[in-house]
Amino acid sequence: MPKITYRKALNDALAEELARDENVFIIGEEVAQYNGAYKVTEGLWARFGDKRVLDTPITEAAFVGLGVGASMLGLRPVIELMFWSFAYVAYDQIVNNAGCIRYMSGGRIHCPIVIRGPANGGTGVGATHSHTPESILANSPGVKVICPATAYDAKGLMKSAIRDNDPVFVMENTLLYGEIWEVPDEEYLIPLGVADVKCEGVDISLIAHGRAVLTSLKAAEILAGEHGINAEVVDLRSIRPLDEETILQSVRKTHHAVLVDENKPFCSVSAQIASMIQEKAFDDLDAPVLRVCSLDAPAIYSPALEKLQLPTVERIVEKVLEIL
Amino acid sequence: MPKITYRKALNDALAEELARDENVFIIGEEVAQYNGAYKVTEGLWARFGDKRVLDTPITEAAFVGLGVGASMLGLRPVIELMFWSFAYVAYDQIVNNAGCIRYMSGGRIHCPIVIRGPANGGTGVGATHSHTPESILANSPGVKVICPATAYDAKGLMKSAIRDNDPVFVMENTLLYGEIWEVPDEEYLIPLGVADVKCEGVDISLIAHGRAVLTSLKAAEILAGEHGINAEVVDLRSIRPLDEETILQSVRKTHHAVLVDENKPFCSVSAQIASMIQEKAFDDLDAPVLRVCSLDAPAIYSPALEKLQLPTVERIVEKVLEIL
Amino acid sequence: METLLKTKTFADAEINRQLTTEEKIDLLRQMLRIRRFELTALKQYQTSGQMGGFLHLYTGQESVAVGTLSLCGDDDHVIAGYRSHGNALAMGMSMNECMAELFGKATGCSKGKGGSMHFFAPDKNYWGGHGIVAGQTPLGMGLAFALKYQGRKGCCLCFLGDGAVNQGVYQASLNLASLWSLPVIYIIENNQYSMGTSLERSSAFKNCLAARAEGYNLEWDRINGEDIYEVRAKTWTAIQRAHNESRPTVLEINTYRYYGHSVSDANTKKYRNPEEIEKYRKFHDPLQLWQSRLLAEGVITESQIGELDVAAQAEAVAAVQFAETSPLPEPADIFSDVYYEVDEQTPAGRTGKHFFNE
Amino acid sequence: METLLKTKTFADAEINRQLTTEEKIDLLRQMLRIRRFELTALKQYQTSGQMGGFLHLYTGQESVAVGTLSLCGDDDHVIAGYRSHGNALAMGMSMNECMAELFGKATGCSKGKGGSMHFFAPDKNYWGGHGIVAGQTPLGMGLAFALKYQGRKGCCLCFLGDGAVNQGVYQASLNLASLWSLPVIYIIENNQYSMGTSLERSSAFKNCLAARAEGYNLEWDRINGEDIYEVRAKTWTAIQRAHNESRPTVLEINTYRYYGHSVSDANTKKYRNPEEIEKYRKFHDPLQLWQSRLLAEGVITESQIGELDVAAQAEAVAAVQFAETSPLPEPADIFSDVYYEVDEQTPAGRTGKHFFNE
Ligand SMILES: Cc1ncc(C[n+]2csc(CCOP(=O)(O)OP(=O)(O)O)c2C)c(N)n1
Ligand SMILES: Cc1ncc(C[n+]2csc(CCOP(=O)(O)OP(=O)(O)O)c2C)c(N)n1
Ligand SMILES: [Mg+2]
Ligand SMILES: [Mg+2]
Repeated sequence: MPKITYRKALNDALAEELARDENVFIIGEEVAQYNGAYKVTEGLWARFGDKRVLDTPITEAAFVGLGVGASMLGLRPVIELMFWSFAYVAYDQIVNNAGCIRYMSGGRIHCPIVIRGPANGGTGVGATHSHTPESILANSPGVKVICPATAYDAKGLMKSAIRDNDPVFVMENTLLYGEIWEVPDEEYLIPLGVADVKCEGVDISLIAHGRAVLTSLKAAEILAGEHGINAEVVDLRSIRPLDEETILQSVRKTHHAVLVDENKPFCSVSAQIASMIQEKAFDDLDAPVLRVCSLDAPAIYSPALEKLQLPTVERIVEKVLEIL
Repeated sequence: MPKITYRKALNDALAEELARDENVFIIGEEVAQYNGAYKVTEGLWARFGDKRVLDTPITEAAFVGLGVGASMLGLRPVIELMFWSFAYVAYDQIVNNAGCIRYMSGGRIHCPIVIRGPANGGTGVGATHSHTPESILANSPGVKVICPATAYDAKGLMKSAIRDNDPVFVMENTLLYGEIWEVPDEEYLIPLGVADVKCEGVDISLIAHGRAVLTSLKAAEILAGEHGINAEVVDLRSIRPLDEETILQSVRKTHHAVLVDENKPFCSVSAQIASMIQEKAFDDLDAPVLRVCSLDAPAIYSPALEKLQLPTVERIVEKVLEIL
Repeated sequence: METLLKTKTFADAEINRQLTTEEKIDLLRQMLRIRRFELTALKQYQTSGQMGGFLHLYTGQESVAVGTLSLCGDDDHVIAGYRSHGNALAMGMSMNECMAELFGKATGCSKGKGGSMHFFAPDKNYWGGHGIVAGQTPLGMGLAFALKYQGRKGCCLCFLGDGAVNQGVYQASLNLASLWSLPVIYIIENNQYSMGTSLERSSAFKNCLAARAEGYNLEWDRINGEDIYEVRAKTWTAIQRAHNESRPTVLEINTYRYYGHSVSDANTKKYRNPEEIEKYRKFHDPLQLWQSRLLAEGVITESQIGELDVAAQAEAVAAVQFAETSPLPEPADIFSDVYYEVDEQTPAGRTGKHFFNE
Repeated sequence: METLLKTKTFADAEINRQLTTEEKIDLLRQMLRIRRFELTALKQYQTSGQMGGFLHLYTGQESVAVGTLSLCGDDDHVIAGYRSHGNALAMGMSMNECMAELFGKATGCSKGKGGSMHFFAPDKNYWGGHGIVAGQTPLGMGLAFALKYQGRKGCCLCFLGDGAVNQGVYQASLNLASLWSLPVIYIIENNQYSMGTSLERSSAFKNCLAARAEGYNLEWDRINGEDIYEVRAKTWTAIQRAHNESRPTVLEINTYRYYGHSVSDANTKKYRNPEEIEKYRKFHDPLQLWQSRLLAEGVITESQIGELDVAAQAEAVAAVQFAETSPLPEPADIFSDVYYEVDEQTPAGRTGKHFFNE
């Protein structure tokens, strides 16, 4: 199978959907002539032209709102936020306009938009640029949130997101854009709401999303190699809708779970999942569900320290050893 | 002890702090000449004048940002949001400016602001006006979030909030403004981060914040009267900082917990607390921690149905009976 | 009533000269319907105990909605704020679905889920009803964008209040609308107050609010809203500009609201003195003015006017009846209309967990 | 270099005629320090492997920071965006603390927590360094509000880019600043590009960006940034207005950045043609122009200029040395500077749980 970057996988997904459906268009800062701040939209303007790929001024509230309005008339905007952190400038548009309009219109309107961009720490851009808002956005019923961890998932999920008729927020990761995975040439889609067991195991379930999945996989290797612990790694892929069944199946098998999450801990995705596991698999648990989150402070700039602020392999291993 | 409304208790707190410290001032829409959309600031403009109580245009981002900037030079703004739902228009100012400036300046700046206003459903104002953002805001390290449930707590917490040197977000409740409680004439303060056991019990812990505390108290009565169950009601009062000790003590005594939360369930405050309890009191639990949240859809307008969307006494009782 | 004389010139505008007698009478009918609907809703709010939350009445401003929206063609679209029952009715929504919405009934236009601030009728090109001040302004631009993208000849009329103009997203939208040449018309309904705050206390400006459009290289105009001829004439210019040049316009229409900001606005006679309200009701009421005009033109008789009013009132009363006897949504309905895919039970809607109470 | 001739008139402005020889030379010194700091930082970014994230260089724009900030009195305050090393140095910050911040060291101005976009020195009236485009604009207004509230004679100079002017919060701030008559001066550093987008592709305007201030009944002016005399003369007028009338002003200063948007801007020669960059470097470089001016005025000699440059370069090199040898923050430092009350271990800081990893 050909190997391509996460970035290219996203780029292919966008190109394929632009070609497939003329209602799809892309807007955002620097997405067209500049080819994207992170080059995810590279070549799309050249290929699809001014009508389909548009550069916006720096005015997230206005262009996210524009996307919502345009979607009401049947278009399918794919809106790039240069960073998901900038969503906070358009938060009202995202939560109230995109998230509530279907409900408030009694189902007479739907809002098939995609908002995408990177949402991660770890790149020395400081607190204002390192937010991971999957938890706070997924709090709102009416929206969908996905966090692909590999190029394969990124492509398949992005294509589903664009075809979905509800607002879907795709959280990418600048640290992954250059990473390489196998991705088939043939078209494929990955449904939203299906988790993926990235590595099978029987002793403990490591449950994660986004880049934390890769950190978990590394931890699983060390657990196997150095501690004789056979860990299963469950990649949520989609935060909302959520594949609770796959999570519960894994925990019912391993009886132990450590959740790994690049969110800040308070009310994070892992809090939700820990709460759910103890509720639905109470009798299957041999130990409390533990969590490894980002260290609970705004993102530090100092590149050396920022690495420690995100969940590390060491912290995961340590947590696992606490309960095994 | 005199009995006064929740509204009056807040009003007294504001008046006392305005009188005590000339750096305190109030801004917001209609807070001055109109006496506040919900009359929480009644009489303050008349008493303290144009300098201390200021009406703003409808431009939350600008006046929240103004407050942050003014606080950097030593003022202590109390900023009213007519509804906390409107925070979404100023989300960047709240999370990035108020929440991160201390960190990003290496502690050279602090930001002693209070943002306050109602954050609740139940009043037929629809999805855009019924957000309960305590969970999503408390996700950010650097900020504090409190949710008083009674007039007594509202006054004591508000005064502490104004004297606190970090950004404090006070979430009030329009359904409580007119309710009456005993409040002493003498000055008192309630520290942030201290929960309050509103009713002692031994069989189960009902853990709640804001108006859900009152619903829980009613449920406790029914549990006692109709089911012989002796429930303890723990009022968090403060979401961040959080009084984990009081929660854990209660659960270690009762071995059962039901969390009651007017948040939407996904990644809500109750998810955080359920996650924490199972982690720290795993062996003390005789049953899973269950949650009663708002029904997971945007707030419905229909007044009759909206009542059912919020946690009801019936749903709490039902949940308790599931595990007792 | 010298206003009428002053605006003689707008009666002569092409778009007004084209009006048939029946069309002129229909403008009155629509205004009467709005007024009767609003007064009936107010009464029901106070007595029925079935409405919740806010009720922002449109009385006093009828000529704005009716005048502007009378110009809408098949592909002209409308979006507004929360004081928008007038727009909704003028776009052809029935009193029944609107009143039922206020009652929170399943037969309401939004199935009782939206309430007073959130009426919608996409089939009639009416896109709401938005509760967050200025929240509709980028959406309106999005509707205009879609029309242009799809090569349709149409435009979007986007209404906002004089208090909404300071909200950043509106000003950001002006820039983008101008930059991308979108067929959107922002209509500022300047009723001189945002809640209890007068225009001067909320906005710093030179000349008028619409003139801020200059800074974005946009056309703008100012309209005396009490005269429906003027409203139509100047709005038509903007619509033509949108249709033919795909250029946006900002219009500021001076008008007045008779009641408080919402029903619970106990202060309404404190921040405005009663004489001011009285003056508007007496000398600037758009219905009165239009009636006099039609009488003067010999287009209608006093008794015909009375009949129209009776009909409007009867329609409103019937709407109450309809609303009262309509069923409430079912508790299970709380979970419908959240996700399209779930409602339609598509594969996507059946995959993964969407709701998290259990 | 006809610019110099054209602006003779600004040399004669009172505020410039007052300049002593030493002060004129100091303006050059500051500009040289900024340039040397930036070039050194760039080199370190590319070679040291110790810097992360962004590095937005100020080279080409030095006269803006140095000219405007040379006018600051004891109670004038400054806040800026993320391209703000120039402002930081011109406000008196040391190269050491700035370079150490870039290296993420504990000795950095923000203890390594802020990075390139987030330099702060409140003791020197410098309030950052803000990464979110236009995020500083309401804060600057807040600083001005506080000065007025406390009865202090001072103002706030708030810098933003030409791309930032469309962000809603800036425009909302203009309204409030005008309405409340706050002593804030918005200084648009118009370097003609926001990342890869030229001015014309991001803003719709008539005349210029600053002219939008008209709509808010605000004074505004436009400045040729390459001439430090003009920068000072016109900024001084605005400062006087702020100090004496407590009125805000919007200034637009034309300038140019020589490097890419940030170091990783590989496209910088695609969206701007190399001739354009060359033209600015050759004919409009503010350092060159000021040097020529001082030479022409007989205020300085070539060799003195050389010495200043050598000193600036030496200072930058020493700063690198300082940064390299400084310690990193400790892992435990991740949790300090989050809450004031916790840092100070007040009763509030010791009550309840503030951090949630365990
Ligand atoms: C973002 C936001 N802030 C505040 C409000 C509360 N609010 C609703 S309407 C209103 C006044 C708006 O006045 P204007 O725009 O003049 O419209 P009018 O009511 O006069 O029609 C206010 C403050 C809101 N709904 N949304
Ligand atoms: C809200 C927000 N959107 C986007 C960005 C990314 N971004 C940073 S700087 C910039 C360009 C700003 O251009 P301009 O205001 O002209 O300033 P300059 O870089 O020219 O100094 C962009 C798009 C951001 N930091 N914040
Ligand atoms: Mg108004
Ligand atoms: Mg620029």
